[in-house]
Amino acid sequence: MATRKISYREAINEALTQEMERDSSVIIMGEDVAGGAGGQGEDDAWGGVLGVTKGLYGKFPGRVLDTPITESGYIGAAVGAATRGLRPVAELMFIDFAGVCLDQIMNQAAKFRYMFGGKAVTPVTIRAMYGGGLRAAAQHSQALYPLFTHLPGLKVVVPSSPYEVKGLLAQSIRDDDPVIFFEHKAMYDVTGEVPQESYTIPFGEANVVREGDDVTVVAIGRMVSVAEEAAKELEGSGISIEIIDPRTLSPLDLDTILESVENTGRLVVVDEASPRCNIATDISAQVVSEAFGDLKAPVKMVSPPHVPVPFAGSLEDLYIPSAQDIVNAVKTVTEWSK
Amino acid sequence: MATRKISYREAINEALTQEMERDSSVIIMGEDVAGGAGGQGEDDAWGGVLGVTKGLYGKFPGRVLDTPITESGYIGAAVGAATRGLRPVAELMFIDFAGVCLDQIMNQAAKFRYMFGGKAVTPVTIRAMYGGGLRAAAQHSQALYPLFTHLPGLKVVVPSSPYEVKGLLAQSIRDDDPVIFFEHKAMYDVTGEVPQESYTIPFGEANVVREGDDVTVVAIGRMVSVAEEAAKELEGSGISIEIIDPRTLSPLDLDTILESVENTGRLVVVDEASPRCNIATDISAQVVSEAFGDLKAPVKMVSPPHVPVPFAGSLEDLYIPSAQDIVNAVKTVTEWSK
Amino acid sequence: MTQTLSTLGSDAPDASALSEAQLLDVYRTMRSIRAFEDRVHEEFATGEIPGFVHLYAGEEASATGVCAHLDQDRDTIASTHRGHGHCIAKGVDIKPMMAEIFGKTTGSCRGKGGSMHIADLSKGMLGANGIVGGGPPLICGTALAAKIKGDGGVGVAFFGDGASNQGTTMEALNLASVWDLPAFFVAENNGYGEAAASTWSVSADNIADRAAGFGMPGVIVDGFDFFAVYEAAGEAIRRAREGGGPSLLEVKFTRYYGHFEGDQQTYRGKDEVRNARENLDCIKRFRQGVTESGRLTDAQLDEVDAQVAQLIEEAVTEAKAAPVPGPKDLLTDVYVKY
Amino acid sequence: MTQTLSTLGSDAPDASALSEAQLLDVYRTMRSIRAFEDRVHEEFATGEIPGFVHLYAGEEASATGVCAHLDQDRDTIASTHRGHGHCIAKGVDIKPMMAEIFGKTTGSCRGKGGSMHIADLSKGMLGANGIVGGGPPLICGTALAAKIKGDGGVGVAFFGDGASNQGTTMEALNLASVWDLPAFFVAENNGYGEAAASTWSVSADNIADRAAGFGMPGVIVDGFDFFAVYEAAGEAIRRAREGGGPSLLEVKFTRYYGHFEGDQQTYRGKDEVRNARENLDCIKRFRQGVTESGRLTDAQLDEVDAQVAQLIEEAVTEAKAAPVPGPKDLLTDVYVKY
Ligand SMILES: Cc1ncc(C[n+]2csc(CCOP(=O)(O)OP(=O)(O)O)c2C)c(N)n1
Ligand SMILES: Cc1ncc(C[n+]2csc(CCOP(=O)(O)OP(=O)(O)O)c2C)c(N)n1
Ligand SMILES: [Mg+2]
Ligand SMILES: [Mg+2]
Repeated sequence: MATRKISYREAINEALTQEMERDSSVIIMGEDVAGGAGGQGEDDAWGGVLGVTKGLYGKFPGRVLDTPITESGYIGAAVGAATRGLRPVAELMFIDFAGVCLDQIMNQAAKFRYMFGGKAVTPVTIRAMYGGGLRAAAQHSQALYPLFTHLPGLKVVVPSSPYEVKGLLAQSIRDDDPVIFFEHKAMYDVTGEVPQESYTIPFGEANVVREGDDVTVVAIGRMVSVAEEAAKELEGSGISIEIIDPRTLSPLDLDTILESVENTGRLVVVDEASPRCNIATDISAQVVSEAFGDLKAPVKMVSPPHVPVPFAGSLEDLYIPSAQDIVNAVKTVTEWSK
Repeated sequence: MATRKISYREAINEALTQEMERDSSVIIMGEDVAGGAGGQGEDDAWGGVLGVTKGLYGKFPGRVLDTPITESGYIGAAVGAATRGLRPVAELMFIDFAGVCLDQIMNQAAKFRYMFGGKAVTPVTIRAMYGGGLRAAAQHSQALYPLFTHLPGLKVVVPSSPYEVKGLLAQSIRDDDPVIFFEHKAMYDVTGEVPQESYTIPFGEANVVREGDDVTVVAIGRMVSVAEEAAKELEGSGISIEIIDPRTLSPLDLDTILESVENTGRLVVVDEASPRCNIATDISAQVVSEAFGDLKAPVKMVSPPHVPVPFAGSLEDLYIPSAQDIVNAVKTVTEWSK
Repeated sequence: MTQTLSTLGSDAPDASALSEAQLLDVYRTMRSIRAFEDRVHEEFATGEIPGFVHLYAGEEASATGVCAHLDQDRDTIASTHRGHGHCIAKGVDIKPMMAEIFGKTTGSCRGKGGSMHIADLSKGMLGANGIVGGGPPLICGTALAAKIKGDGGVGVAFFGDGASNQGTTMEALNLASVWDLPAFFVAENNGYGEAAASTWSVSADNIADRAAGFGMPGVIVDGFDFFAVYEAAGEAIRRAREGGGPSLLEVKFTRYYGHFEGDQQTYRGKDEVRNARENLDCIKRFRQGVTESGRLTDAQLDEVDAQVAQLIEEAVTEAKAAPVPGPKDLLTDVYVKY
Repeated sequence: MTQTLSTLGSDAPDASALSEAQLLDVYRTMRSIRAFEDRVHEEFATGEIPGFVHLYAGEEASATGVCAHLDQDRDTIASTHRGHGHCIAKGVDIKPMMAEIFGKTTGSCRGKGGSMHIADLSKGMLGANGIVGGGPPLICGTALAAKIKGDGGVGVAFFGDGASNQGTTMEALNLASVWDLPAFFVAENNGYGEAAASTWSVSADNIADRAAGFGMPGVIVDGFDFFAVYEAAGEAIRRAREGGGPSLLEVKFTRYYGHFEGDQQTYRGKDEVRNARENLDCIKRFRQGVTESGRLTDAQLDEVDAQVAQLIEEAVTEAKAAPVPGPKDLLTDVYVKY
């Protein structure tokens, strides 16, 4: 497929557009996703708070719905509509706002199929911004995907580039299970090669972003590019790392990680989420349980400290895992001996 | 201290009574904790849905408050009151209901101190029932403490016996940070020796429930007693396990676990929570990171499968980790060789 | 904007136009619900039914009067923890319902849901719900789906007086109004939320008084009077189908049993239930009305009673004899594909 | 129950009784807010202020008119993302506020909170809040604490038109009424929640129309008129202090800047803001009123302007010069003790 350089934001918009074109049951809802309703000014003034859905309102009349500030209301509505034949894509502006609507995700969408004995299908996609870097402070900077990964019945997707975000979003919308889709708020302007045509990236298939022999580095979402920086820095020391992007945290492609660890014997997991019960601990524990014999060194986790995300740039920069943190962890495991 | 046998339920009631006696700033709120307001019948008819707070309403006039069904409202009120000099103990009937009030816990109570630069103190305790075994089905049986352990700013307490529940609840109420206190709903009638006098159990100090040499078994909440059953079964095979009850998941006393693993070289973690990003993975990963050199075998996790909690007893019994599951895991790690 | 029925005028559907067959159907539905609940009450007392069970006896006219206007295909209802009556009135089969309550593979949800989660999407029944206030947002979604598909379908949310204070319910009222949805909100005010009186927990004189704040009509009916419910609901549902937007109906009555099975009900006035059963009962009143007016005979009604009694007897016998779910059922029905 | 001011009768506090010093205080507060916001607007444009910033310019009469009745000790306010005005009106020091917005150690929250989380518990200011609807439940708690302590304190929740549709807000209204709390809810209807018009998102004609459904008085005032706000708020706060329970006040006006800094505001009517600034502005109107009636002179007011201008200038200069937080600040202030 021919590609051209577009931004992460444009890639999302394109996936939404193409899915809405191919399937009339796809609808979009969220705060100001249709531009802001009821004002005296222009239509489609906003496209969600960061402009991601801009232009869709005009293209798909009646299928792009603004909502009041009522996350329980409209996330619940998206879930309900999904049980009745629509494929809603609901934008939960910041994943931090899950605090006011978690029930509809955790106890309704995630559990319908099991509670109802396999007789429900709930193809809802919830898009949300996550992560630090914009000085958005403690209530607008969390990663929180560990909470959703913990909950059976949900699928959790964390795309790491414009290419990934387009293909994974298309798959999320076509997928028949409830999907929580994490977009990193500091990546909307990141550009990359993306095919114009529609494509999907299957769930549960990790991507080996970079091959290497000494250490397996699993990185989530925006951390993939930070790991790539670290890989370059490490070239100087003659250490080659294999970078794996799981793409989806639930389901998780453990096999690809295990295969890599079989080869490298060392694992570092890089996760922007708070350190307790996060994806780094989850993957570490699973790998240790399955492949202890392959490991030549402890598994190290690179995560922020157990504190809320600070506002001041000087602190936030320290908070977010850096390439240097990854380099240090990689060196710890390569230099490790009993 | 002289003890006598009382139930887990009575131990909680006693802790509440004693704390309310010693500190007039302690108040209690929750649905029907005062017995049910406004009816034509008897006062103090209920004491919360399972009778735990029964009798307090009469003893502490004006300090035991029924609430409407409004978890965001009253959990938020408890948090707000805590910032203004009270020590509210709010009963969130089932921890599953966190879905409708998580924001007040996650984004308000947990973050005030950090966001406000250390200038807030929020001594709120949220008591909630967790766990399976009562055929209460998917929306009333979750463990969910991993979600709260993930969140910086919260303390997470999971008592494993009548003695533990009394001392840990007293500490929770006196503690100056927000505490989420997990009571296992299948344990209210479990009895044990409990001192009459008031006492506290400090946070962050794990309890070595049983000493042993071959395998360290860390078990959470009700799983402690299941691990004790397993220990007895294992006696026959000549395997001795050391059982550690962390008591508090946040803060976590990793040192006690590490010391034990240094001795045994083997670790099994037993957790009733869903398996992804749970406490079992968290403790496993931390131990591997810190004490890889001590380990003679993989760390194994005993958790339920990644499915919602089923209703039918035949399924729920399979779902909840059993003594046999622990025995199997212990044997796997003792028999393990590369 | 709150109205009592008499002010509805000539738009109201005419209960006197119900045919003989329709009246018999109505009676069969109400009698089935009563017989079902009375029998579950007995079976629970013998210890054969697991979990939490909430009975609808006394409230039959509400589910029946509302669902009499609904199609199984295009119309969806969301129910509550007290869901058996709504299920039966919406046409869910009684034998699988009973089997579900017993946790058997022949149950509506194959034993995975239980009383609190009986559902049948094929009948437009989106489930009982263990979360108070869980249903109303979902119904905004099913109503939205109907509106977008243009099939004339309506979404109906049943919820209790307790649930009327839950933010999720109030958000749904606002959202339905803002989106101008074909939705209908039925507040079943049975006087209590658990042990708390609705006169205490609802800060307005009537739940229906809140309708004005959401720009929709609010009507109050005597919930012991099938015909009153039938007409008020018919009017609201007709309006919704025709694009006239949502409404709120408050149905006032009393529940005959405890909040859940096992409740001692000491919070209630001594004669509350006896008085209702003797003097207000919806089935007695219906029977008296239709026989006195000569629309149905006692013989016809007795025959229905006998048929219902037999059906319930068979349902229980078959439920008891049915197999419980086995190990492989534990892991199925979580995802469509994982 | 919705009233306009004229119907309040003689109970209302008399704005004409404000002393010269009090009037100057009021003016200083409004002018300080305006100058603060105008300056933050400029500084943001130069790129010196990180994160999300929401300005209160145009709405000064609300914070000022309400807080004029409040004590710093016993009365608590909860604010919103648009919190600078409430902070200043409640007496939070301007220099630390400015420093906080710049993310400096001299900030109110030592740079950890930023614009969205400025708080000063010592002044009874429980924080700006990044979560729409986060504050009202908290205020039920501070009001409860005041009620239990019996100190005559009042809790005041400010929230926007958008927030009025959030379940948390509506739950708080009900809870305050059920508990008969000394609480006051101030709905600041500035016409928009982000880009969505309040005429669209609020399903009633007025937010105050919802008060009746929560059994409390609802009053509407012209938010450009300081004296109108002052009198209506005074009446409600007096009632709350005297045990008369909660009330809801809707303050109607327009915001002068975008939703957040950077907003192009194309959703607004062309002359909306210009018209308000020219013809409705609360500061102009106040100034005109007090000078025309001879209560204050232009010279007095000009002097205040000059003092305020200098204070803001100093605040910015000092904020810019202040140090940013360093590595050891990252890990402090999470818990009182961990
Ligand atoms: C969110 C949530 N809070 C509390 C409960 C516990 N609970 C179950 S039913 C009930 C009472 C509901 O009262 P109402 O809405 O009046 O319905 P009714 O039981 O009277 O039919 C409560 C508090 C729950 N299931 N979910
Ligand atoms: C729970 C939640 N949902 C959405 C947002 C994003 N958001 C921030 S401010 C805002 C608009 C709030 O409108 P309103 O309450 O009218 O206050 P105003 O901005 O007009 O002062 C929105 C949607 C949020 N911060 N929190
Ligand atoms: Mg009720
Ligand atoms: Mg607004």
